[in-house]
Amino acid sequence: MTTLHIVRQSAFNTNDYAQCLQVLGDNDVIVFIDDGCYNLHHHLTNNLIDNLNNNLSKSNVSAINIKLKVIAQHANARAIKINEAVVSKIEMTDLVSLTFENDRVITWQ
Amino acid sequence: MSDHALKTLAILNSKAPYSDSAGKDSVDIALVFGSFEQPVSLFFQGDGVWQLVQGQDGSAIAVKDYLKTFSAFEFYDIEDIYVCQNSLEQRNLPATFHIEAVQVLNQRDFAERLTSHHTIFRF
Amino acid sequence: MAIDFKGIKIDTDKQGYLLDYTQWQSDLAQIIADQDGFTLTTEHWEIINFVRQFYLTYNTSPAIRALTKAMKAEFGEDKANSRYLFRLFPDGPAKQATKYAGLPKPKRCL
Amino acid sequence: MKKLAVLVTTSPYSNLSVTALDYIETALKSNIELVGVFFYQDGVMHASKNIQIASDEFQAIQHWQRLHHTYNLPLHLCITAAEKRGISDEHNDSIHAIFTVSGLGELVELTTKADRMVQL
Repeated sequence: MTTLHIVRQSAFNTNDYAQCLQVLGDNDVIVFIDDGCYNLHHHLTNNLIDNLNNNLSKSNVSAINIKLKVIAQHANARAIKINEAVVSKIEMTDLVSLTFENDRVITWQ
Repeated sequence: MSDHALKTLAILNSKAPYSDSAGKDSVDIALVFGSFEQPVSLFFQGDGVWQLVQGQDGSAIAVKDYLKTFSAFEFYDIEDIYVCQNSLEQRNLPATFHIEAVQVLNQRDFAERLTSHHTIFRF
Repeated sequence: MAIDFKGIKIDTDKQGYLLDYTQWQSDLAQIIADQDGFTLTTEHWEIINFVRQFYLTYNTSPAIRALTKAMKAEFGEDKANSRYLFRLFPDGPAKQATKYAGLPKPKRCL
Repeated sequence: MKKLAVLVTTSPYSNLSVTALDYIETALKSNIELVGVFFYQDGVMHASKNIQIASDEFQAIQHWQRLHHTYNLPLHLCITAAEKRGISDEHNDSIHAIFTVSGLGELVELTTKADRMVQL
């Protein structure tokens, strides 16, 4: 059972993303859309990626194997560079598919 | 009847009670789902935990005190109410609330309980 | 719209609901009901008082199911059911009992 | 066929509604059944006839109309949230005809009908 987390706000502005990170479960998917794209520059994302790479449960992330995705169009429009080694680019059709591939959706907005 | 199989709803409350109507809008949804005999659980995280603090009085600032409505949840069969322990600690708040039956959950349990629901709204 | 009550003007909306629930007194209930050509009996009064007390306690008027659930302890199964309530208040207990109890008009979306 | 419902809580003058529309249209084109869209909080502003957005900016209403007519997409409005914001179906009807005046009971209905209910 997995959850799709749609993150719509910049963590530089609100706590939504930080709260999202608190409820992650194994194999959950995070998709950055709208201003959520700015989180690719946020230390919370760097921490998350470090933890996932090291498979550690330090900091506030205990889940493993989280998939990070971003709507390419939304990131491109904001001149956000995507490091495809850690974050995959998707299209809106993928977001629709992910809605049904996961068991539930939480929108963080 | 698979169309109308019971789908559990979780409402995740993330805002403090008085500056906007999010908390009230959320309660309205909870009461309607309760009236339609749909299972609904309430979660409080981040600034949402302020909605549970004892001794508040919205009328002092001319806000309709919808927090009083929380005491009526039992009549709407809303019995599963959870608050995030981390969020309480960050705000230096005790685990005492203006309604009974609030369960304080640590991060992992809060996450697991929240994501055991079919539909999740966040206000 | 307004009701003239003992020389005091009590504002209502166009359907006759009081605009300020704190202006209500028990003598007003029948006057509001008169506008609907409705006579209040002891049975009506039980519900009107109960609904008003519910509102004063919880800051919301109860939906029908919550009302019957809340009534169970005080009135027992015979009265705490929607059939009984609709027989007393044919326009719907939520709409009608709240009106005579001086409470705000229930939200349209509920 | 997979069933989707969407709860829109963001206003037409927020650029976020572009995303909501894009998501919904993409789902419709992916042969997913949209059981309905429910407008709540500032989302109800989408239904207002009195909103005028400069012609060189995104016209959310035109897209809702297109989706409604092309796909028969049900658009439900929480009337209490609407009236609170000056939008009413009574005297001086200010609600676009594509919207159905509804209550929160409809949100319960959509939630129970859909495989996924997504807030956008």
